[in-house]
Order: sequence, then C-alpha cells, then structure tokens
Amino acid sequence: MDAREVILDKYSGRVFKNRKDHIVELDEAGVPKEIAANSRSVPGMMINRGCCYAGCKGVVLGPLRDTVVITHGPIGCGYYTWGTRRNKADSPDGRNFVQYCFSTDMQETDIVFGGMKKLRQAIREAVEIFHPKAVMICSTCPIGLIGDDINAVATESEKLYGITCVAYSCEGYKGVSQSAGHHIANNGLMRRVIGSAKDKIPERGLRINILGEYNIGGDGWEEERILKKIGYEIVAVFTGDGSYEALTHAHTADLNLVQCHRSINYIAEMMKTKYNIDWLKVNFVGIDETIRTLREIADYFGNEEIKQRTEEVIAEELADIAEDRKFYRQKLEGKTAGVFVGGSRSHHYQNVLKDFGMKTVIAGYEFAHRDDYEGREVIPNIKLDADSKNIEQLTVHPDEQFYHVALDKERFDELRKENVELEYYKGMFKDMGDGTIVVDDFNHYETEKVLDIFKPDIFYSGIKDKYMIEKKGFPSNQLHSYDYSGPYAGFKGAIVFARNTYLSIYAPAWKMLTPPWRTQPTLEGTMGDENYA
Amino acid sequence: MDAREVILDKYSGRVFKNRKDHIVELDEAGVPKEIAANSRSVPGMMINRGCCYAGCKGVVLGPLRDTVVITHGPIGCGYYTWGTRRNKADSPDGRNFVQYCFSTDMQETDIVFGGMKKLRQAIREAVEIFHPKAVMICSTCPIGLIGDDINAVATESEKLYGITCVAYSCEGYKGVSQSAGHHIANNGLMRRVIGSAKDKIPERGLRINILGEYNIGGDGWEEERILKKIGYEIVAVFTGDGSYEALTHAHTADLNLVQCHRSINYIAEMMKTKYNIDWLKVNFVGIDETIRTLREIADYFGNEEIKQRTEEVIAEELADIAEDRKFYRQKLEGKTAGVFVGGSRSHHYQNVLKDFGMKTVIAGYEFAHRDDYEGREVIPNIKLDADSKNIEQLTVHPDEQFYHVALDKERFDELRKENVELEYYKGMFKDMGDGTIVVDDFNHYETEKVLDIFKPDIFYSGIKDKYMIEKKGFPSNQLHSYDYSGPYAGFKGAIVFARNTYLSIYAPAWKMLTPPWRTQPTLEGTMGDENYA
Amino acid sequence: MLDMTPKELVHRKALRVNPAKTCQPVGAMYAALGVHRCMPHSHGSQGCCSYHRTFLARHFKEPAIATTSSFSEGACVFGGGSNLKKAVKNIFDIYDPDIIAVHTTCLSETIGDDLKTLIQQMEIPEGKIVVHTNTPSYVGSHINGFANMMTGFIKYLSDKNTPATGKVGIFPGFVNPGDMHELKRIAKMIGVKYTMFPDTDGTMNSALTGHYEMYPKGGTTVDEIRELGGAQHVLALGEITSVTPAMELKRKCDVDFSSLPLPIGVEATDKYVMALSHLSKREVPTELEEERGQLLDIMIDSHAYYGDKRVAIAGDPDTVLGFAAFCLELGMKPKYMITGTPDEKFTKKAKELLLKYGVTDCIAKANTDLFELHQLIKNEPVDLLIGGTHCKYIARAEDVPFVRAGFPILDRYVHPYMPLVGYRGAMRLAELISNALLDRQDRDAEDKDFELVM
Amino acid sequence: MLDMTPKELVHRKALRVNPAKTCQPVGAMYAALGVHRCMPHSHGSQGCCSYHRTFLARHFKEPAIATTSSFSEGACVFGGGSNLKKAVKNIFDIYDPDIIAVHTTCLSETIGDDLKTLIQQMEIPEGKIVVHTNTPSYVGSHINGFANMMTGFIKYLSDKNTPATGKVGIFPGFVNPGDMHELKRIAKMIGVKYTMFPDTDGTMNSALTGHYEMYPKGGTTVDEIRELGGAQHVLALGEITSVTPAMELKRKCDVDFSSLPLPIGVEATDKYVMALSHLSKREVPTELEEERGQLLDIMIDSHAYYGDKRVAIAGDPDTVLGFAAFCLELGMKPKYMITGTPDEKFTKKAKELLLKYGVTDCIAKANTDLFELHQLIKNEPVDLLIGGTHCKYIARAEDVPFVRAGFPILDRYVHPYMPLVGYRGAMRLAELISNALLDRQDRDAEDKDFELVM
Repeated sequence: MDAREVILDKYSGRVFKNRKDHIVELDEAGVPKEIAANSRSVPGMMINRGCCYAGCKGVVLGPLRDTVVITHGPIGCGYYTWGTRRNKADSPDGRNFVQYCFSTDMQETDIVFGGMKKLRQAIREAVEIFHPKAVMICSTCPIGLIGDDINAVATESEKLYGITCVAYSCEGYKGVSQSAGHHIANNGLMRRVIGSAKDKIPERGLRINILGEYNIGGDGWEEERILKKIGYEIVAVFTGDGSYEALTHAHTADLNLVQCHRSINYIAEMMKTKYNIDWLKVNFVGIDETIRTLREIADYFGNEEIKQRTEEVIAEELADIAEDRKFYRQKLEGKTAGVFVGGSRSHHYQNVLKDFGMKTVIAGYEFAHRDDYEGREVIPNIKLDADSKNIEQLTVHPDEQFYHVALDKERFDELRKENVELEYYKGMFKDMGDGTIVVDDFNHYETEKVLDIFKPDIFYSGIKDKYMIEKKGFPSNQLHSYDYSGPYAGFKGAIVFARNTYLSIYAPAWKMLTPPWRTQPTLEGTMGDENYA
Repeated sequence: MDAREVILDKYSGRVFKNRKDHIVELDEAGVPKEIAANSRSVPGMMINRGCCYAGCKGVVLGPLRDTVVITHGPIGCGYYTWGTRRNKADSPDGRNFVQYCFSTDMQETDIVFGGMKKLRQAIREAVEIFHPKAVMICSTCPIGLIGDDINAVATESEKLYGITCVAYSCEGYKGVSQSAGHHIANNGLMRRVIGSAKDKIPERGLRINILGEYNIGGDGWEEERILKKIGYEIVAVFTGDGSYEALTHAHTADLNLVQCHRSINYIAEMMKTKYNIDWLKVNFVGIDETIRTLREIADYFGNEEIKQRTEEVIAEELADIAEDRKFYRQKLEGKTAGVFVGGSRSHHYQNVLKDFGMKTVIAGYEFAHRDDYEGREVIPNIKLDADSKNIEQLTVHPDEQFYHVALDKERFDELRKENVELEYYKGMFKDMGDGTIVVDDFNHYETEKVLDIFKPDIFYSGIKDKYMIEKKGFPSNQLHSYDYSGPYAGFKGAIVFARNTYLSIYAPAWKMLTPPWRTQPTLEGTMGDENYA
Repeated sequence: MLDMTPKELVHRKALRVNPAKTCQPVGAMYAALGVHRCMPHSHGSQGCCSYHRTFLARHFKEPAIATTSSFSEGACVFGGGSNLKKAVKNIFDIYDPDIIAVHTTCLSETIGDDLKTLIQQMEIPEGKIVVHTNTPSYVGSHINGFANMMTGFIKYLSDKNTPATGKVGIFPGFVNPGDMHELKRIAKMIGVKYTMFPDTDGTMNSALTGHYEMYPKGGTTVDEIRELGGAQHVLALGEITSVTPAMELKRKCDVDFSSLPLPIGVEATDKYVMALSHLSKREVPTELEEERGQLLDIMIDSHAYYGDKRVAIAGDPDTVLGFAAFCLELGMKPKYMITGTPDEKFTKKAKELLLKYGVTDCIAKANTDLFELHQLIKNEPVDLLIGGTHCKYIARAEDVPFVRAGFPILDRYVHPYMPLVGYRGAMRLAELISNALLDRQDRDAEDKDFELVM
Repeated sequence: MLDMTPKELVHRKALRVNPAKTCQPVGAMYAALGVHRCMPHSHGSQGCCSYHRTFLARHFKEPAIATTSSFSEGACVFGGGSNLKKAVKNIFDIYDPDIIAVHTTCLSETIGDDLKTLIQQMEIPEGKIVVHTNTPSYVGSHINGFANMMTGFIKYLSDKNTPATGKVGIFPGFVNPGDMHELKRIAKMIGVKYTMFPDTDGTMNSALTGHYEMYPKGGTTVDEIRELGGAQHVLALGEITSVTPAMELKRKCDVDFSSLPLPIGVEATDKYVMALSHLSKREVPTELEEERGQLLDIMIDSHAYYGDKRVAIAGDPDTVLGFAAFCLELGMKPKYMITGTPDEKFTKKAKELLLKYGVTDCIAKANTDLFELHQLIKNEPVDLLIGGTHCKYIARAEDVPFVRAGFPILDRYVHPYMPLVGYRGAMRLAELISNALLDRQDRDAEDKDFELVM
C-alpha cells in the first residue's frame, strides 16, 4: 500500500468516497493533479477548519485598527477573535481598537424577539464612547436565522451618526470554511470602503497596496520596511495594521501585491476590473522567494533606478543575515517537514524550508480552493457546489472616474512569459512532487497517519494539532501564530523562522522522552553508574 | 508566686543566682530599683545578644556610606552585616558603600601565618578599585588571638594611599554584648574622625548633630525633615546615612542630640569634654515624645523665632496625622504589649504605644547598662566587671582651638530643673510601674514565660524571637528592622508604627488557628452547615 | 494600552466591551474532556468547535479533542439531524470513543434541533453511548455550559438503582486538572472513597512520552457516572457552578448533596475537609492539619504586606468568590469583584462574604465586563489585580501588580498543574500574591530603599 | 545600584567583595536543626550564634533555635571548656533536648579547644547525648559546615553493629524542607524504606497552631542516625555536599554509598529514581513516570522561550550545578556558574556538564564572589540570573530578569515549602524561569507587541 492508501484504509463507505479525492500523491513537480477542495467537511472528522465568521471578522476585518467591529451575536464569537490572531496593529495616536472586543452579547430574549434593537443601541453606545470613523457589524450564526436586518441597521446608523457603517452577514454556517468569510469581507470592503475617499488618481508612480497581508507577528511591517527601503510607497495594507482610512484611498495605487491569494484574490480581481489596477502574486516568505518577489515588482514597474535599488537592498539584507543563514542551514539541512495550514501558507512556507535545505514531504490546506493547489488555470473548470454558490459573487464594473493607466498589454504578456505571476497564481503543486502527499481539509486522524508514515523532523500546523503532534514525539510549530514569535516574512523573518525551527527540533527534552528505567535494568544488577562510588 | 518568681522557678543554683538580679518587678512608676545589667550572659541560655563586632561594625560603623569598612576575619561576620540592618543610606553621587560587603575572607593559612599581609593587600585592592575617602578595619574573633597588628597596617596604609584608615579591635568575644563594640567604635571615631577637618567653629547658631540615630527604615531622614522644617541645620548624623566626611565637621555643631543613649553616649560625653558641646537626650519615637523633644531643643536654643516655628511645625504635623491617629487609637486602645529590644528602643517604644492607648506590661533590654534602666544618676555606682574594664576608656581633654561657647550655667540648670534631659538620661524604669516586669538580657525561656504569664496583645522583639512568639499565637513585630517597614520616628512614623501594630493584631489568620475539627464534631451527626442543601 | 477607554463611566445597555465570560459550549467541552474515553461533540457550525478547542489548548497547553457537526446552510434549513447522525457514525468509526457527549450551540438551539429524539433515533454501536446537553450560547456563560454538560451526563447515565457505593461524589467545579488532583489528594488523605466528576486530571495534563493517546488514563468513567446514582452524598464545590448537576442527581437518584464554596483559602478548605470527615466518619489526618498550620504560618509571616491592600478580582463566579475569600483571610480588601457570568447568586454570595469581613466599599457585579472594571479602576485604583490573561491589558494600562489566576490563562505555562485549591493551593496563591506585591515594592523602591530582607 | 562596581575586571588576591558564601557554623546549625529534639550549640562568641539564627530565621521564616557558649575574653585565655560545660548543663536543664550538637567557630578553633575531650569529661544527664563537629569559619563555607555536622553525628552515633535495617540512607544535601519532603515523597512512592538525614521537613517548616513546640515532630531521630550503621546503602545527594558524611559512614560502618547530583532537573531526578528503584528492587510507579512525562510536556511546550538564552547562576555548588543542568535541559546556555564555596570539584563537575551539552563559553568558578559575577555580567550580559536574594542587586543594576532560587532567599515568602528537586520541583523551576522571561517580554514589549497568547 502506498501512503495514500494507508491513510484511506480505515475509512469505509461514504467517508472513503469523500476523502479519497482530497488526498493526492504527487509524482513529480509540476505534474497536474486534480484535488477535491473547498467542499463540505465530513461531520465528525475533527478537522482544523473554522467558520465563515472566522474568515470575515477573524481574518479580514479584525485587523482594521481604526474601526469598531461589533460582533452581533452571543458572546463567544467576539470573545474568541479578541487578540488571538496576532494581527499586530500600531496606532501612533493611540486610537487602536484591535485591543478591544465589541459584541452585542445576545441573550435569549434577543433571539426570541430579534436583536436589531440591541444592535442599534450597541452602535449608539460605541459611537458615544469611542467616536470611531467606521463601525462594522459581523453576524454570527443565529442572526441569519432570526432574520435581523443588519443592513438596515447599518444604513440607519450611517445617517444618524454620520459615519460609515458596513454590515457583513457572515454567519458561521455559510460556505464550508473560513473561505466564505473572506469572500464576504472582500465584497463588503469593495462595495463600501475601497475608493470611497474618491481622491483623484495621481500620475503613475510607485504606489502599491499589499493585499492578503495580516501582519501576523509583524510580517507586514517587515515587508513594508523592505519595500520602503527600495522606494515604494505603500497606500494600503489589506488588512494587517490596516485602517479604514487607508482603504478608502486604496484605489489610487498603481499595483496590488497579493500575498495570501486565498483570502483576498476577490478584491484583487475586482480592483482590476473596476480600477484596472494590475495585481501580482507575491511571496515574502523565504529568502529566495522574497528576492524573486522584489525583482518581479521592480520588473513590473520597469524603472531602472528601482531595479538597481532593489538589487542593492537585496545585497544589504543578505549580508545582514549571512552568518545566521549559514548557521541554521547547517543545522537544518536534510530535515523533513510537514506543512498543514490555512490557504496559502502551506505553499509559502515550503519555500523558506527550501532556503534552509529542508524538504516538505507532506502538506495540506485547511480551506483552500483548487486553484491554490493546482494554479489559477483551473478556475474555469471549478464547479461551485451549493455551499459556495450561496456566497454572493459581487459584480463590479470599470469605474470611469478612477480607471487607471495600466501596464501595456505587450509588457504584461512578456512578464507573464517570464513566469512573473501577474494576475496569476501557480498553486502549490508545481513546487512539490517526489512522492509527497497533499491532503486537503486534513483531519486529526489523517494528521496522525501522515506523522506515522512520514515521520517528519518537524510538523507545522496550528494550536489544535500542536500538542497532539508533540505528544507523539514530533516537534510542532504553529504557522498561524508563529508560536508567538515573528516576523517570519522577508530576509530577517526567514532567520526568525529558522531559529524557531532549530530550537524546536533541537530542544534537549526530546532526547529524554523515554525514562531510563524503560531501557535500563533497574530491578537487578549492581548500580553501574560511574557516579556510584 | 508572683510573675518574677514563676519565671525564675525553673532555674536552679547558679543560673537562679545570676538571673534573679536581672529580673525586676516594678511597683509604681519612678520607684528606684536596681537591676543587674551589662554582665556576662549565662552560657547555653539562648539569648538575643550579639557580639562586640556586631556593635562596632554592625551598628556604628556600617552605616557610613562613603567609607570602605573591611571586616578582617573569616567571611561570616562580614556577610551577616551586609545589608541586614536597614540602615538606609543615599549617596546622591552614587558613591554608596552601604550596598557592599568587604572582607579579607581569612583562610586557614592566614590564621596560621598571620593575616596582616592579606589585610594590607585587601586595603590596596579596595583603594585601587573603589577610591574611598576612608577605610576602616574591623577585627573579628581570631584576629586578636593571632596577634595581627591592625593598627600598624592602618597607619601604613594611610601613608601609602593618603587616606584615613582607622582600625577597630572589636573582636566578638570582647565585652558581654554589642555594647562593647559601640564603645570601641565611639573611641575610634572620636580619636580619628570627629573634628579632623579642623574647620573653624562658626558663630553660635542652630547647628546640631544627631547622635545614636542609625536611620533604620529611614528614621533619621524623618527626623531631619522635621528639624530642617523648623530651621535647624544638621551637621552630622551618627551614623545613619552618615558619612566620614560629615563626621570630620561634627565638632562645629552647637548641640548634640542623643537618640540612642546606649550606643553613643560615649561620644556625647567626650565631645562635651573636648568641645564643650552640650548634649540633649531626645526621643523621636512617639508623638508626645517628639513634641517634647522638639520643644526642649527649642528651649535649649532659647530662640523665640524657633520656638514659634516649632509650635507651627508641631501643629502642621499633628494635623496631617490627626485622622490616622484617631483611627489607630480607636483600634489599639487598651491593648497590652511586651517590648524587648536593644539598648534604648525598649524605652522609646513604650512612648509611642502610650500615644495609642497601649500599655507595656513587660519590657527588657538586650545589652543595656544600669543607667539605661535606672537613669544616669546611677552611673557613679556602677561597678565595672572584668569584661567591661577591658574596653578602653578613652580620655579626652578640652580642645583649645575648637572649644565651644556653651549654654550659660544658669540656663543649663534651669532647663535641667524643668526636666529637660541635658547631659542626662532618666532611664526606662521611671516611665514604667504597676506590677510590670523588666528583664535584662532576656532569653528564649524567659520570653516564653512572660508570654504565658502576661499574654500581651503583641510582643515586640527581633527576628530570632519573632517566629517562636508567633507560633505561640502572639503577634510579634520586630523593633530592630521594623519588619522592613518604617520610618517609625516622628509624627508620621508613629502612624506607620501604629498601622503595623494594627495589622499584626488584627490579621484575620489569628482567628483561624484552631481547625474546626478540633472544636466541632466531625465524626458523627448530620452536616449542620447552612451550606449543606 | 487600551487608550480608548475613557475614565468616565457610561451606562451601557447593549454593547459588551472586553467580556469577562465566554459562551456555554466551551464549558460543556471542558466538562466532557473530564470523562474517560469521551469525545466532546459540538453540534453547530465548524467555527464553534474550532474556537473552543483552540481556547482550551491555549489555556491547558494540551490537545483538546472534539468533533463538530459541521453545519452548512442546508443543515440550517433542514435541521442538523443528518449531520449529527453522520458525525456520530464517523466518530465511532474513526476515533472510537466509548461515549460521545454532544452539546448544542446557538445555531442548533435557534434551529431547535431536538437532540434527545435525534439521539434516540440514531444507530449507536453496541456498548457505545451518546449523551447530550443543551448549551445555548445566548444564555449564561461557559460556567453554565460546564454545569449543563455534567447535568447531561447525569441525566443519561446516573442510575437510581445502583446499589449504595458508599462513595462520595465530588463535583470539583470549573477548575484546573491540578486543582482536581489536589482535591483527590485531600480526599485520599482522609480516606474517603470518592468519584470525582468530571475529572480532567489525567486527561488535560497528560504526560509527554512520544506516544499520543487520544484517550489518556484519566477522566471519570461511564461506570462511575452511572454509579453516582448510588453515591452516599455529593459535595458540590462551587456554589454557582456545581449546584445544577447536583440537583439533577438529587432529583433523578435521590442523592443528597452539600453545596460548598470552591475550597480556596482556609475556611473554604476547612469546609471541604470537614465535609469529607463528616461523611467518611474519619478523623482529619495529622498531615493535613500540618498543611493547614503551615498555610497559617505563611499567612501570619507575610501578613504585613497584605494589610488593607485593595484588590480587584475578575473571572468566573466561584473562583472570584474563592480568591476574594482568601484575600480577605490575608487581610486584603476586595475593591472590585466582577464576573461576566450573569448570575445574581454571585453578587449575593459576594455580599455575604464582604459583610462577614466588614468590607463595605467593594463593588461586586455579575454580568459585567473588563471594560467596566477598567473604568472603575481608573476612577478608584487598586493595589493588585487578580484574574485571567485578559486582565493583563488593564494591569499594564494602569500599572497595577497582577496575579494570573483563574480561567483563561493564555500567556503562561505550568499553571494548570499547580492547584489553587486546598491548603497547598492557598500557599501557592499566597506566594503569587506576596511575590506580586513584593516585586512591585522592589521595582518602585529607590536605590536607597531597596531592601535585602523583606 | 552598586554604582561603585567598575566594568573593568581587576584581579583580586585578598579583598572579598559581596561574597557568595558564608561560614561553616551556620551550615552546621542548619544540619543540626534537621535532627529530632536536637539543640544546635555554637561554641564561640555570642555574635556567631546570633547571626546564624537570624540568618536561618530570615530564610525559613521559622524559629531557628540554638545556644551559644558566650565566649568572653577570659574564655579566650583559659579556653572555652568551662563555658561549654555550663552551657550543656543549662541547656539540658532549661531546654531539655535529647541531644546537643556542638559546632565550633573560628574563635574556638583558633584557641584550639579540644571538643572531643571536653565532651568526654563533662557530666551528661542519663539518656542525653552531646556530639560535636569542627567547623572552622576560615575553611570552606556553610556547605562544608553542613557536611561536617552530619559527619559529627555519624562519628558519635552511627553504629556499625546495627543489624541490617534494609533501609536506604538518603543524604539530601543543603536544601529546603520542601525539597526534603519531596525527596521523601518520591522514595515513598517507590516503596523504599529510608532514613532521611538530616531532615528539616517538620522542623523548619512547622505549622502555626498557637502552641509552640521547641522540638517539633520532624527531624532524623538519634536512633535513626544510629541505625544508619546498618543501612543497605546511602544515596549521597549533592556531589559536593554529601560525600564527606557518606565517606565517614562508609569508613565507620562500611555502608556503601552512591554519590549523586542533587535531583534537580530530569536527568538528575532520573538518577535518584533509578537508584531507589535499583536498591529497593521495585519498579518505578506509574504515577512518578506520569510526573516525569508532565515535566517533559511542559519543557517542550515552553521550549521556545528558553532557546539559547544566556543565564548566570550563583549560589551553593550543588544547587548551582543542579540549576545549570536543568537550564541546559531546557535549552538555555549557562554563561556564568559561580559559587563562593572554595571547592574545585565544583568547577570540574560544571565542566563535565557543559561539555555534555557542547557549551564552551561558560565561566564556571568556585571560590569567587558576586562582585566578580557582576563585573563579568557588565562585560558580557546575560538574559537571566538565578540565585539567592543578594543577586537582586545585580539584577537591578543590570536590569536582568531574576529567579530567586537557592540559599539564602531573605526577601520572599513560601519558597522553603516549595521543592525544586524531583520532577515536581523542576516543574516549579520551569514556571519560575518561564515566568521571569515572559514577564520581561511583557514589560519590554511596546503596546503593539504586547501578546495575549504566549
């Protein structure tokens, strides 16, 4: 039995039928394979997925620092998304709502009689106490069922208080994972926030947005540091250390960089349609990938000065990390890894592992779509199931006032030919191969199985898996929270990542798991220890 | 049997003979009684006394902040006097040696071959590393026996390094307690430090020295605060937060205040003889006593402005503490206390207890002399025993150059008639009476006994007793270290003291000493608690 | 830090800011994790289960197993029965627990899934069990969820017809595995035969050996829960948490119970010890009395540092009451006692406690949040703050010494192993509190006042 | 703070500044306090006894009973015999111990009092015992005093002719009562019959009851020390502290011993457990293995915070070695290991340990002081400092996170009850260390980097 069969072996009937298409063995890099993805999880499987609300409020909207995001529902959902995702934010003026949790804390009577009154009052209180520029409302599961019209409340509040108020119907049961929530958040931002400042489009320059960067552990700051050092101007970040204010100006950028393709590609596409802003799939995770990314951005702008500055910065940054890079490479070379997270990271992190000579032998996504595995070329072939169809597909049209001058077609095609990922994402598969296994929507059982089979030197996943993996004797680092370290992006981030990997693999305690009395005779014989005088 | 007999009852033979004269029952206040004091302790009695070194280095010299005091001997003695007495010191220039411990850490070879070489080298190193103005050497037990000539080393070092270097032969076995060490330290300071700056005596003003104030818990600072507020100028404090530098100018003062009579009366007397500086026994412990003290100082100077200022300050300070004073008086009124410490405190603290309506029912000194109990009038009658005779009696003579203008004889006598303690200390007995018991050089057994007999609400002693007393169920506060609180002196200090007393007596834990199963039936019956549903 | 929090108190009727509670299901999950070979199952959207597992993993630094019905929009329309049925089959197939403990969520409650009927109708493998409880997130808090899950187990399992076991049922309340371990140690010392229910000692503090066991040795067994029906008596620890399940057992199996405070501090531990001694008709052993005396020794030795210090305590109702009781025993003065759990019994119990110690100016409030606590502290400061990790933001903003105690503690290690109950637990609490106060004194001291001996 | 300490290292040959040791007699006093109904007696000036009692009382927050010969100048001239004789009579008369344990001081040693003869010549009441040891303050440190007092007891009491008791002698080293309690708990768990000698668990951590007992229940009894002569084997814990008395017992009564490190950390505890298991021919019980696994779980959970952190450790030789071993097990790098005790065995053991973990840049030094440590830190800083209270001045001066561990701790409470030995002790140590590091991270974090989950 090959690995895939071993994993599937325990499953019977329906589960087998379902899961077999989510588990793919790759033969060699680049060979196209189809994988089932973005479909309903099998109930009872102890999966790692969250819900629509988690994608909308937890991931995309939560990081906005100048916005009061009110969770409309019982207390739990708001509580769990309070300070837990490490989307760092810094408001020089102290107006930082990321440290706060706002909720309507719905009670039984609100469920019975409807929660709109309470929501209205909550917004009033938020405005009176906090004077935010924008209030956003995120619904949790029961809201849809009891029929609260949160859009009406939002509209009404806008009028009453003269602020922006956006409602998101991101009830947890929508879609099949966080992914639906990303989409809903993207739609709301596109519809109500992006470009709403309506400022004129300046002359073509070096203005960029970073999309799909949530500043976990300060990743966004590290990327900004490098980009600014080269000479780029950052208009808005979606949404790490982001602000409602900056997003209203996002339409003025010349280029959108897309870091997390999965969570934000909707906005990238819509902004292309509406404003003709090109987007480029980038990756700041990994040294070589950061270099590639920086060069592609410079290529995109085609500005010689920037190209030169890019090379200078790359050289400087590489010099800074040279010693550490060498040390960690030496320590990590040849180690194997499993990478199981999110919707883009499992791909990104294979690159930084490669930087240090490590091989990813197993990987998987929690909530990715087929294009995240197979590349955007499969998008036309993806059949939406009922769960995904229910998520609104926002249609945008070219905005006459704010339509951009874009890259000329010829250069665009030229860049594409050079494999620059303009309006394109190649997916994870093309960077894997050699008998590696990819598992979509991996569950606890499968995680145990791949560990047993592949025995990787380290397994990257999230907190729900982490302690189980460690109990089995494998180092496990979290790629959601970076184990409270970071940044992991950019040159310096790669070193931080390597250091954490090194510390985890080499933690002395691993050598002590077996008590000596399990391997040495205790019940007989003399005391053989040299210490016994 | 009266209390005294009960205490003595267990003793047989020699011990009885010895101890009976150290335990006195007072009939009524002021009635003269003779007590045996400042004599050898009975071996094996678990006493609270320390040694000569403790009195010299630990008490008098240790607090000098600008002086390197080198303990010459094995490591222990230096170690135990390092930061343990709470003689606070503050050097604005950071040159604060009070945080340090210096020792020659004598080893066996040094004992065998003599320690002078090591001492010389230690002084050299101290000078090279720390550049002190003055170095003082304190001998510990073996030094006297092995015959190290520390005076010779000191003299030699003075020449070599151009600093002041004073040697104190304060071996632990000298005398019968710390008291011998005070005397030795007093002699050394008088001989080598006081007046050594040889500055001219200014016109008669309001310049005072505070003697016998070691700034435990900041007492000295609180006294200085009040005195300065009134308008006095402090020349030198002996020796709390004191400095070699200040002491060299001490001869320029107009009046010496003596707080701890026991430890410093030698210097007060010698300065009277040498410089004609009057001394006044003061007491800043207790509200009424502080008032009395301030008024007597003002009376001494006879300056109307100062008298008026004194009354103003008293009024201000009293107003500040009025509320707290009332609260603690209410809580403490009628409580009884035992006070067993040092050589002056057992008397001083009875006054602050009185302020709050508390009665001292038992008291005693560790290392006092008869005059501390009975008043200085008994000094002519005190017979020195061998142990005390061995301590040098320094003879000083009037110093022609620095002899002071003093109070005229008439006024002096007038003040004495008004019971101002000029050149006089009345002793503890006169403030006691009513069947109270006084124990000199009290020991562990006697402490237990007086607790059993008198059952005071609180017992003030030191750390060696404290935990035993608490085990017996009595609150016990330390009057050496103030339980790491303070200051206890002055108006505000009285409140701090009262607060600590209040907290100790009222600590809720006292009510819980007996487990409920010792008083309530557990082995039978129903569960009667109202909590049992 | 928390710069947007104004000093001025504004009465809020609708907006919850920085809550001091979370929702029922996570409590239910934790309770179920204290049952041997049990798989907690979240009947709702995937997010609930994911959040709860994450949350428990972060507090305990342990795997928190649980499964979900993975509701989709379809399930909302047609009910979650089909999802539950599939889940139960898959769980038994793949993860092979002895028992599945289903709790509901706001979603399945709003839909109105009839769990009892659903479970009755489903195929359950021979020898396996499925139980459920209702834990609507919009009622009460995680504390109620914990109690409700216990009640659920009792309803399904506890058997009135069990012959008398002579055992004492001990309901530990929502506490750490280390606390449960300590409660058992005390019971063992007295020689009481007991059933601890639930019991996460052994499940949520298991060893690292290189071999993962999904169901470690610990946890109350199904048989033990069954036999609770024949228990001599139940000690329901935590006057808010444990009464509901104790009443259910009384109702169903006529087992008497005593409602006791969580054994935090001297008197509450005394009550626990006395009750065990009463029930077992065994004397309190010397060793335990010795621990009690050691605790008192510590309290007296260090009393001066606590005297009249004002303390703010936030957290779950029974733990807040317990910490407050011990603070009072130490001589401190609770200034604020707050819980997010909406239960006025908390306020009542707090007032009784404060009255006993003559403390009149303490604000004790249920159903409130950390935002209000912060505002209160801004208006009248405290000398110490005791609570879970979320309180550290307030501690930083207001520069208040902070003791992490209660649930959740997300930012430190080892704490779940270390009991706060019992005399030994109170020693730890005294150490935590005195260290916090003394560390602050050291930090704030000028060089000249920096003390070697304290 | 410590502003007079220059960065520049100056070689000192004579001046000791800020010592990291004290003198022998206090160690002897502590050892004698671990014997049941024993009165420690200081044969020297009054100050010694007063200082030692004070010092022990300040660390343990307990009464430390001891008497003194109260040397006067006369005694120095004529010898201390008469004083000792009087003292012994008075002690038995007034304080009624079963045994008086005399230790010398620098004074009586310099005079040359022949204690053995003095004791032989004195009248000792029927059934009472006087023993002695020589503890010249100018040799070694308090650690040697502790060992020498043990040796003194053995010399006087241990009886070669005792029939084999089947017991294991456990010499715990100079540790806290809480440590001794834990060492006994482990031995009990394994089912070993033991004699702990000395044993301050019960004497220096006794209960507050309102009734003072000069001689509480605890301590090794005279009979137990006698019967050490028939022990199966001795485990001498602390490779510097406990070897001397173990060798004396071997010499006198031919009892074999094993010299083991203090059981601090995983491997050292393993050795202790293995030795007990070997000797008793009993398997290591599951519960103990579970504790070990829990410790490892904690170590792995929190490993990222220790990684490569440089740590300075100061204190007594065996505890410094123990703390260093556990720091290495956690993944930290000892940068300085210093003790004031002059014993090069410390340096040798330190080097072996460091070599095992490939640490090459650690300065391990015996016979040095905290002044030198401070200078070293000024030149190459560390991330953490572990030591007794005196180290807090350095921690403050250099703003280094500080863990109080070892002897003496004069400024905090509860610590003597809390073991650092054994797996449970290592958990506490891990908590102390991780809290110190995490507290510092919190303190130094900017608002934007202040983490909720860690």
